[in-house]
Amino acid sequence: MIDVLLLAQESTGFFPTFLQTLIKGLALGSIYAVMGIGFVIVFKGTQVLNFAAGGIAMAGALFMSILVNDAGLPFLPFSNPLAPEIGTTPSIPRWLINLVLALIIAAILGMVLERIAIRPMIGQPLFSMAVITLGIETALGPFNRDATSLTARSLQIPWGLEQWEFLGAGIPKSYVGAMVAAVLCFLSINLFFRSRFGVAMRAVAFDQEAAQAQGINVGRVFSIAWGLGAALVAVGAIFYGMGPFPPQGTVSQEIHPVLAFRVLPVIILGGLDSIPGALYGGLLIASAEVFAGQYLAQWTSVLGAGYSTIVPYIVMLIVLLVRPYGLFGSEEIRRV
Amino acid sequence: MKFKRLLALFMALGLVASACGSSETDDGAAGESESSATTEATAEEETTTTAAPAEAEEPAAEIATDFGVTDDTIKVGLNADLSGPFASLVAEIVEGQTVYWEVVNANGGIAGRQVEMVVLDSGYATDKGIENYLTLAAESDEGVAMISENTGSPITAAIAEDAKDDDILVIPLSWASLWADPDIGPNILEKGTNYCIESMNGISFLADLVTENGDTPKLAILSRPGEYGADGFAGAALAAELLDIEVVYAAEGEVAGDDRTAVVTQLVNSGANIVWTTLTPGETADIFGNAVAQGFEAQWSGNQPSFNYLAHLGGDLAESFDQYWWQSGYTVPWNGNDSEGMQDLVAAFTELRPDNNLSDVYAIGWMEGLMVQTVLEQAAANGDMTRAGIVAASQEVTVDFKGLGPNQSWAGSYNDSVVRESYMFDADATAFDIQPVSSGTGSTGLFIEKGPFVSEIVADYVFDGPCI
Amino acid sequence: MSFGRPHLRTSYEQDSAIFPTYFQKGAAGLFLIFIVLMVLGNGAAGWIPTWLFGQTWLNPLTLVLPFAIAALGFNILTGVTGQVSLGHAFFMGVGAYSAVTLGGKGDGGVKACVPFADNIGLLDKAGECGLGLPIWIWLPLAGVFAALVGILVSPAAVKVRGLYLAIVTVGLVFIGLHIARMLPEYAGDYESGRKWPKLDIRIWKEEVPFIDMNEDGKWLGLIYLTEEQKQFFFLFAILLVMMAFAKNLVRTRTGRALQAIRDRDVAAEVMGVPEQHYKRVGFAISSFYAGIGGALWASYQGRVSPVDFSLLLSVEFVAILLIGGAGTIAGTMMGTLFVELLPKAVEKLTNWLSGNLDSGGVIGDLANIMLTSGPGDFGPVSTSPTAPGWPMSVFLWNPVIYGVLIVIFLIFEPHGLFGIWVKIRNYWKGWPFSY
Amino acid sequence: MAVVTEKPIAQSSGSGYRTVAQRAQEWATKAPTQVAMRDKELGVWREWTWEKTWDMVMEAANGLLALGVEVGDRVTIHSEDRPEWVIMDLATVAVRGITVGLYPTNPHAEVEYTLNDSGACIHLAEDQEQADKVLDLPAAAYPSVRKIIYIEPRGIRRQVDERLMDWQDFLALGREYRQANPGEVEARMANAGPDDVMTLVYTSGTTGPPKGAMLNNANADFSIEIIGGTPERIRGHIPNTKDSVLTFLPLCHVAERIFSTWHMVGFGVVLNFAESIDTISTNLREIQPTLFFGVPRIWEKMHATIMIKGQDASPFKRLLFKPSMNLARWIGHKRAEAAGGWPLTARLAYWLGYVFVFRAMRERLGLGKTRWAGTGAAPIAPELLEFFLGIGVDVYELYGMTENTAVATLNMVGRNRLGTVGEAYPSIKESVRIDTETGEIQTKHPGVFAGYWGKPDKTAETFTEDGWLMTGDVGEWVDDTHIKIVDRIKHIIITAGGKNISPSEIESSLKSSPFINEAMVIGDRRKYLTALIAIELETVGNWATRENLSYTTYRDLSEKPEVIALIEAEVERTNEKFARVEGVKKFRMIPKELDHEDGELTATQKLKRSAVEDAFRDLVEEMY
Repeated sequence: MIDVLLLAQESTGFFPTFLQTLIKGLALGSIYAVMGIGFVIVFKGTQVLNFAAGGIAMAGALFMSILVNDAGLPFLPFSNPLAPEIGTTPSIPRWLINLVLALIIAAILGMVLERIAIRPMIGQPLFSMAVITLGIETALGPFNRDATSLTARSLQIPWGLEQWEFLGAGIPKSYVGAMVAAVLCFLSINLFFRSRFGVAMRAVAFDQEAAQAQGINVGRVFSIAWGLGAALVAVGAIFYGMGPFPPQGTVSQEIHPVLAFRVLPVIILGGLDSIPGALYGGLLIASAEVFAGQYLAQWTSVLGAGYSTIVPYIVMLIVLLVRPYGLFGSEEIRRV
Repeated sequence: MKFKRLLALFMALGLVASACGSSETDDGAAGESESSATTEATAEEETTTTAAPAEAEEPAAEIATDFGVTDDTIKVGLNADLSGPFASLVAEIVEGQTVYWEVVNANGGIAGRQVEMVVLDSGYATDKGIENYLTLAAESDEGVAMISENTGSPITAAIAEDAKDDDILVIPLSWASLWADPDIGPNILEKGTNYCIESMNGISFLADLVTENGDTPKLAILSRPGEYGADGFAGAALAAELLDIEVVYAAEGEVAGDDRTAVVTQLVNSGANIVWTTLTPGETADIFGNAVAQGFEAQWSGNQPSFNYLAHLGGDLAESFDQYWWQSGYTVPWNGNDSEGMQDLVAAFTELRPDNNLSDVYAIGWMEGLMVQTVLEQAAANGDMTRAGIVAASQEVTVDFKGLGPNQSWAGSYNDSVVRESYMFDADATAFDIQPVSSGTGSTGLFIEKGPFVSEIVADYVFDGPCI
Repeated sequence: MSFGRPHLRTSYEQDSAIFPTYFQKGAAGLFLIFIVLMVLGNGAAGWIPTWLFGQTWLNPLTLVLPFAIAALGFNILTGVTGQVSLGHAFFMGVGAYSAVTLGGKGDGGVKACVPFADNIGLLDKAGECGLGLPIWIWLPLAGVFAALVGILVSPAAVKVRGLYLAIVTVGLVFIGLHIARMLPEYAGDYESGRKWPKLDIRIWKEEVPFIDMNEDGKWLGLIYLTEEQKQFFFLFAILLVMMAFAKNLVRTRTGRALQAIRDRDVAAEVMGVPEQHYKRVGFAISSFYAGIGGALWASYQGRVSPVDFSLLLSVEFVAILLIGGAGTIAGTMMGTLFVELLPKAVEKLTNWLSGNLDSGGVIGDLANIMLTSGPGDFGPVSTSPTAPGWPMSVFLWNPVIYGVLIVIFLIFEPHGLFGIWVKIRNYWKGWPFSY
Repeated sequence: MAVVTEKPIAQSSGSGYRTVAQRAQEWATKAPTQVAMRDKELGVWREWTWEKTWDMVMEAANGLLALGVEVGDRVTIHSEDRPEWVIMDLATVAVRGITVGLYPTNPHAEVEYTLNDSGACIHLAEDQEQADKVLDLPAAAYPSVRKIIYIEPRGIRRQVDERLMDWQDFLALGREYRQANPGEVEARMANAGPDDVMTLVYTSGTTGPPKGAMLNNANADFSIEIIGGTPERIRGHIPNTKDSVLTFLPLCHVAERIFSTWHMVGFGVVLNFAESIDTISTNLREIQPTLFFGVPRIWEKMHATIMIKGQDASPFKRLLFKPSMNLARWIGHKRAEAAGGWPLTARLAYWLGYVFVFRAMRERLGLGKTRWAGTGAAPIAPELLEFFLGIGVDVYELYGMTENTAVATLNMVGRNRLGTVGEAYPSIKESVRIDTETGEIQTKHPGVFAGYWGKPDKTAETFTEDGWLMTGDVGEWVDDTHIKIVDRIKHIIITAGGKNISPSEIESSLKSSPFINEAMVIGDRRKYLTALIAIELETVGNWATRENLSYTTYRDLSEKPEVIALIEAEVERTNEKFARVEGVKKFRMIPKELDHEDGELTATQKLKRSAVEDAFRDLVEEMY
C-alpha cells in the first residue's frame, strides 16, 4: 500500500490528490445518501423496496432538463414561464426554481405510480410489491430512453465545470453543490419527521393497522412517502448529472438508469429503514469506491478493469457477514 | 443548442408517412412515388436506372430465386437494435436505409422488383438477435433474401456460423476487423474501414500533429473490454510499434464499470500528449472531462463510436472538445462535402423527411442501401438471386459510395479488399447546430480536416486477417 | 374401491403422489402428447396446422426450456425455501462457463486454464481454455460446479434474510460480471462472448457424434426430425427429468424441511430443523438447477456473453415465479412460458395491428387509434421503426407493454397464473356451490 | 309377563342364532383380507381388515376375561364412534357380557346414573374428558366399576386412580391371557344362547330417568335378518361387502348400531368412522357411502347447507342454482306422487338436472353413490324428503324403537309414501297393529325386547295384556298399508277448544325451514297454539351477514327485529299448510342454543318438552 501512495504523491503531490479524492468521495457519498434516503422513505412508509427508483430518478432528471431547455412543457397546455431563454445558461436562482419544479413533477410521478400500482397491493407479500416496481422500471425505461435518444439532454448547470482551487486541489463547484443538496435534504427530512405527517409516517411504518385505527390516513402517508422518495432520487440523479461526474452535465442514457442499483449497497449497509444509516452508508460506500479507484489504480491488472465499481458490493458483503441487518438497520424481532 | 424537438410530445413533430417495417412498403412507396419523381431524384439514380429498365421489362422468371425474392418484391432483413443501448444511433441508420429504398422503389426498384424491408428489433441482446436471425433466415415465405444490417459485433459473431451454413449474405453494422476471419466466411460482408485501420490512421495523424509542434509523441491508449475495444487497441498498439511511439499508458480493456477514477488518475499521471480512445461516448465524456478538469492537455482522438457530436458538442464539455478533440471516421458528415452521394442523400431527406433533424449517421444507412443495391443488381445480372447467388455476386462487385466514403470491393484476398482510407474531422462547437433537414442550415459541428487518407503505416501493412 | 372416490386416501403415498388423481395423470399424458404433436407438426408432418405451430414459435419455445430448468431451481430456493435471491443469473453463469470450459474448444492450451495467472503476472497467456469433453461430462459438472459455488457463498447468504438477501445476491451478480471480465480465457470476449459446445451426445471426443443434434435427419434411425425439433426434444427430455427431481424433492425429508423454513423459519428451528444447514442445501440445489439451465441455454444459443448474465436475467426469474405462482412446479412452468413468450406475443400483436392499419372494421379502427403513420395523427405508436421521439416506435412500446402487463397481472392476480388455475379448479371443484 | 312369548321365530334367517361376535368371527375366517372398517388417522383412512379386527376383538375379549368379566357382566362404553367401540362391543358379546353404550355428550350426572343403574364392572372411556366424568367423583360413587380403560392416553395421569388402564395395556393383557388360556373365549362364545342379553340400550327418556332396554342375541339376530335382509328395502340387492357406511351417529343408539355395527357383521358392509361431528361433510365426500342413515336433523342440516351454499355461490352458479332447485322440487313432487318411482317426465327432467347440478351436488354432499338412504327416530317434514327425492337421493322413512330393536315399519322401494313411516316388514306382516281405541301403534315379533334392566314394573307397563309392545306413538293407517305417525301420545295437545292437535307435525314443518333449528309448539289447554323457536345459528348468521346485519351473540341475533320478521315469514308459511286451529298464533325466540348438558335436549338431541317449558316459562306466559 505504501508504495502506491508514494507513487501518487510523486506526480501531483500527496495532499492535493488526497483532498481531491476526499471531496469527490464526499460528493458522491452525498448523492448516494440522498438517493438512499429516497429508498428508505419509501421502504419505511410502504414496506416496498423501490426497484423503480432508477426509472423515476432518470425521469426526474429529464423533467429538469425539459424545464431548463424547452419553454413548452409536455402534456401541459401552457409553457414554463421560468424557463431560461433558449440557448442561454440560466442564472442560479432561476435554475434552482426550475429544480424545485422538476422535483415537484417527479414527486407527482411517484404519487401517481403509488396510487396506480402500489396501493392496490397493500397487504401483499414484499416480493410481489418489489416485482411490481420492477415492472414499473421496465415500463418507464423506454420513455426515458426515447426522450434522450434524439440528443443528449443538457441540465444547463449554471456553474458548468467551474472549480475552486483550494490548497492545490481543484474542487468542482458541482461537488460542493451535491454536498449542500444532501445536507439540505437530510435536514428537511429530519424536520419532516418531526412534523405531524412525519409522525404519522413513523406510526404507519411501525404498524399499519394500529395507525389506521388511530385515525391516520394511511393512504396519504403512502402517497407522501412515494412523492418524497421520488423527489429525493430525482435530486440525486440531477446532481449526479453534473460536471465532473460521468454524465458531464447531461442526462445520460448510459449512466442514469443504473445509478439506482449502485445505491442498493448503501441502503443495505445503512439498514433498509434507517435514514442516518443511508447517510453514513452513502458516505462510506462512496469513499470506499473513490479511494479504491484512486489509490489502487496501480493494481488494475490484478484487480481487473473497473474494480472500483464492485467495491461497494464487497464492502456490503463484509459488513453483512458481521451485522446481518446493516450498520444501522433495526434488527427484526423474529416471532414464531 | 437547440432542443426544440425533444420530448415535445404533442407538438407532434411527426414524421412523414414512412413504410412500416414489415408489410407496408408498397403503400408507402406508392404514396411517395409521384411526389418523389422529381428531377433530382431520378437524375441522381443513374446507375440504378441504367440497369433497372432493361430488367424490368423482361419477365422475372428467368432469374433463379429461392427465399425472399418473388416476381415483384425483394425482402431485405434488418436485425437492428431499436430499443437497446444503441437505439438512437441505429434508428437513424435504419432511417437512412429506409429513405434510400423509398427512392429506389420510386424509380422502379431492383430488377423490376420493389425492395421491402423487414425490420426486427434485437435490443442489442444476443438471444433476441439470434432469434431474429432465425426468423429472417427462415427457409420459408417469412425469410429474406439477405440481411442488410445486423447491429453489433456480439450478435454478428453469434450468427456468423449459422449464416455461413445458410449461405445468406449479412452486412454487419460493426467495424471490427473480426469479419476477415476465413472461418466466418465471405457472406459476412465487412463494410467500411475497420477499427484497427482507423486507429492506425488516427494515431499517425495525431503523431504528425504533435511532431509538428515540436514535441515527442507520448501515447496513451484507452479501450473498453470487448472486441470493439480490443480491435481498436490492437490497431493503436500496432501503430505505436510501427511509428515507434512510446506508449506511456495502455489501458487495454480497463475502461469498465461506472467509476473511472482509476483510469483518469493513471492517464493524468502518465504525461501522455496523444490519447487514443476506443470507448463509448459516455466513457469518453467522463474520462475526457475529468482529465481536462485536472489540467491534462493532450491531442485526443478515438474510434468513431467514441464520439457523439450530440452528447459531446451539445454538453458542457463542448469547448474542451473543440479544443482538444479530433474526430476520426469513415463516412462524410452531413453536408460535409459536395460529392454526388452527399447531394443525393441531402436531397432525398429534404424531399422525404423534411422534419427530421440532420444527422451524420443517415449516410451509413444510405451506404448500406448502396451496397445492397449494387450486390443485388449484380446477382440479377447473373440471373441468380438465390441467397447463394447473392453471396456470390457480392464477391464480384465494387461499390461506388459516390463520395460518401471510400469505395469498397470484396474481391481477392483480404489484404487486397480491405478499406484503408479514413477521415479526420475537426470538432467545432460553435458550428454545432442541429436543425431540421428542411431548413437547409445547421451542422453537426464536424468538418473534414483530412481525408480520405491512408497513413503510411497502413498503406504498407499487410493484412492477412483480423488484428485481434 | 377408491375409484370414483377421489378424496378417499388410504395411504400417504396417494396423498403425495406426483399426479394424485386420475385426472391429473390423464392431463399430464395429454400434455406430453400435445407437445410431441405440436413439435412434430412443425413442418415434418403436414397434418398439423402450421399456422398454429409454425417455425416462428418453435425456436422461442425451445429457448423457454433451459429457462424452465433454471426457474425450477429458483422455485426451490424462493418458492419452496422462501429465500428470495437475485443472484440466479450468477449461478447460471457459473454453469454456463463450467460447460464451456469443460466442453468447449480451447485454443489456448492447458496454460490458458490457469485462472488469474496473467493478472498477477505469473503466466503470459493467450487464447481460450476449453477441454472439449462430451456432454455427459460437462452438463452434470456444470450443475455441480454451480452448486459448489453456491455452497461457497452460502455463509453470507444464510445469515441474512428477506430483502437483505435479495440485495446481497445482487452484489453477487455484479461481482460475477467483474470476474468474467477478468477471465476472458474462460468467458471469452466481454461483449461477444465465445462459442459454446454443441448439444450433441458424444461418447468421447470422436468426430461423428453418437447422437446428432445439429443436423436434420433420422434420429437413432427411427424418426425423421429437423435440427430444431431434435434440440427441442433433447432439452425437453432434460427438463422432464429435472422436473421429476424437483417434484420428488418436495416430497422428501429435505423438501419438507425447506418448506418448514419458508413457512416459519424460527418455528422450523425450534422443531429441530437445522435452519442454516437446510438453507445451504436449498441454495446448493437451486444453484445446481441454475447451472444446468445456464449451460443448456448458452449451448443452445451457441454463443453468449458475460453481460447476458446480468441482473435483468435474475429479475426475470423473480417475475417468472410471481407470475407463475410460487412453490409449485406447474406454476413455475406456466410462469416461464408466460414471461419468456410474452415479449414475442406483444411483438406479434403490435405487428398484427400495424398490418391491419388499412383493413377497416373494428381492428382497423383500433389500429388507427393506436398507430401514428404521419403528422396530425395522434396515435401513441409510431408505425415507423426508426422514429425517435414521440410517438414512440413499436419496438420501444414492447417493453412498456411488458412492464405494464406485469404490474397489471400482479395487481389483479397476486397469486400468479397458478392462482388463476387454482381459481378455475376450485370453481369446478365447488360446483354447483362456491365453497 | 316381561318376556315376549313367541320365540324363537326368525323364519327369514333360517340359519339359527348367531351372536354378532360369531358373525364377526365368520367374516374373519371367510374373508380375512376384506376391509371391515376404516378410520381416519393423521389425515389418512386407515383400513382394518376382518382378520385384524377379529384379532383385536379376541385380544379385548381375553382382556375382559383377564379382568374377570363373567357372563352377564356389564361393560360400559363411553366414547365417540371409533373402531375401539366396535371392538369392545364385539369382545363383550364374545365373552357373553352386556355392552352398555353411553352418549359422548352425557354429562356427569347421567354417566353416574347409567353406570350405577347398569352396575357396570368395566368402563371404557375414550379420553381424559370422558374418564374425568367418572374420576371426578370418589371411587365409592361407582361401587361396581373395577376398571376404567381409556383409549387416548393424552392428559391422563395413571397414578390418579388405580382403576385406570391403558387400552394398549388392556390388549397386551388380553394377549397374555390368551396365551395362557387358549380357547377360553371360543368356549364362552359357543355357549352363548339366544336369551343372553347382549346389550342395554338406555332410552333417552324425554320423560323420567333413562331406562336400560335389554336386547338379547335373539333380538339382534332378528333385527339383522329382518332389516338387513329385506330385499324390498334397498334398490338393487341387500347390503353386501361392496357397500360402505359412514358412522357418525352415536353407536349407543339402536338405529346407528343396526345400520353400522350390525350391518357390518351381518353383511360385511364397510364401516367408516367419521373423525368428529364437525367433519361429517368432509368425511361424507371422501367416503361417498352407498348406504346412509341419518336422523331428520341431519337431513335438515344438509338441506340448509345446500340452500346457503347455493345462495352464496358466484352469480353464474346462482343463476343455475335457483331453477335447478325448483326443478328438484318438481321432480320430487312427481316422484312422491308415484310413490318414489320414476315417471317418465321426472326421469327426463332429472337427467337434465343431473348433468348440470345434481350429480355434482350429490357428490359434494357425499351422496353421489348412495343407493339407499334412510331416516327415522324423529318426525321429518315430507317436503324435505320430496326435495331429496328430486335430486335423486331416495330417502326412506323407517319406524322402530329401542324396545322392538327398531323393527316396526318401513318404506320400501317403489312404495315410498312420504309422510308415512311405511308398512310392516313383508316377512312379518302381522307384527304391527294400531289400537283402535287409543290409536297407539303396537308391535309383536321376536325383535321385541326382553325388558328394562332392573325395572320389571316399567317393563310390564310397556306391554299390553296380550303381549304387544306399546310404542307410545299414535298412528293412523293410510291406504290400509302405510302407517302415519300422529305423535307421541303424551305430546298430543288438546286445546282449550277441545281440539286434538299433534304438535310434532307442525314442528317438523317449521323445522324444515333452513332458519329454524328447533321448534316447540305449545297449546295444551290453552286458547290457541304458540311456539318457541330456536334459530339455526349458521344459516341465520349467514343471512344476517348478507343483509349487512351485525350481531354479536346467539341471543343478540335471535332478538334482532329483522330476524324475528324472517322467522315470522317462515311461521306464516307453515300456518298456510294447516287448518286454522292448527295455526301458530304467536311465537317467541329461544334466547339460547339448546343443549344436552343444560337438560333441554336428550342425548339424541330430542327436545325435553317439560324442561324447555320450565326454562322459558316466562316467554310462554307472555304469549297468553
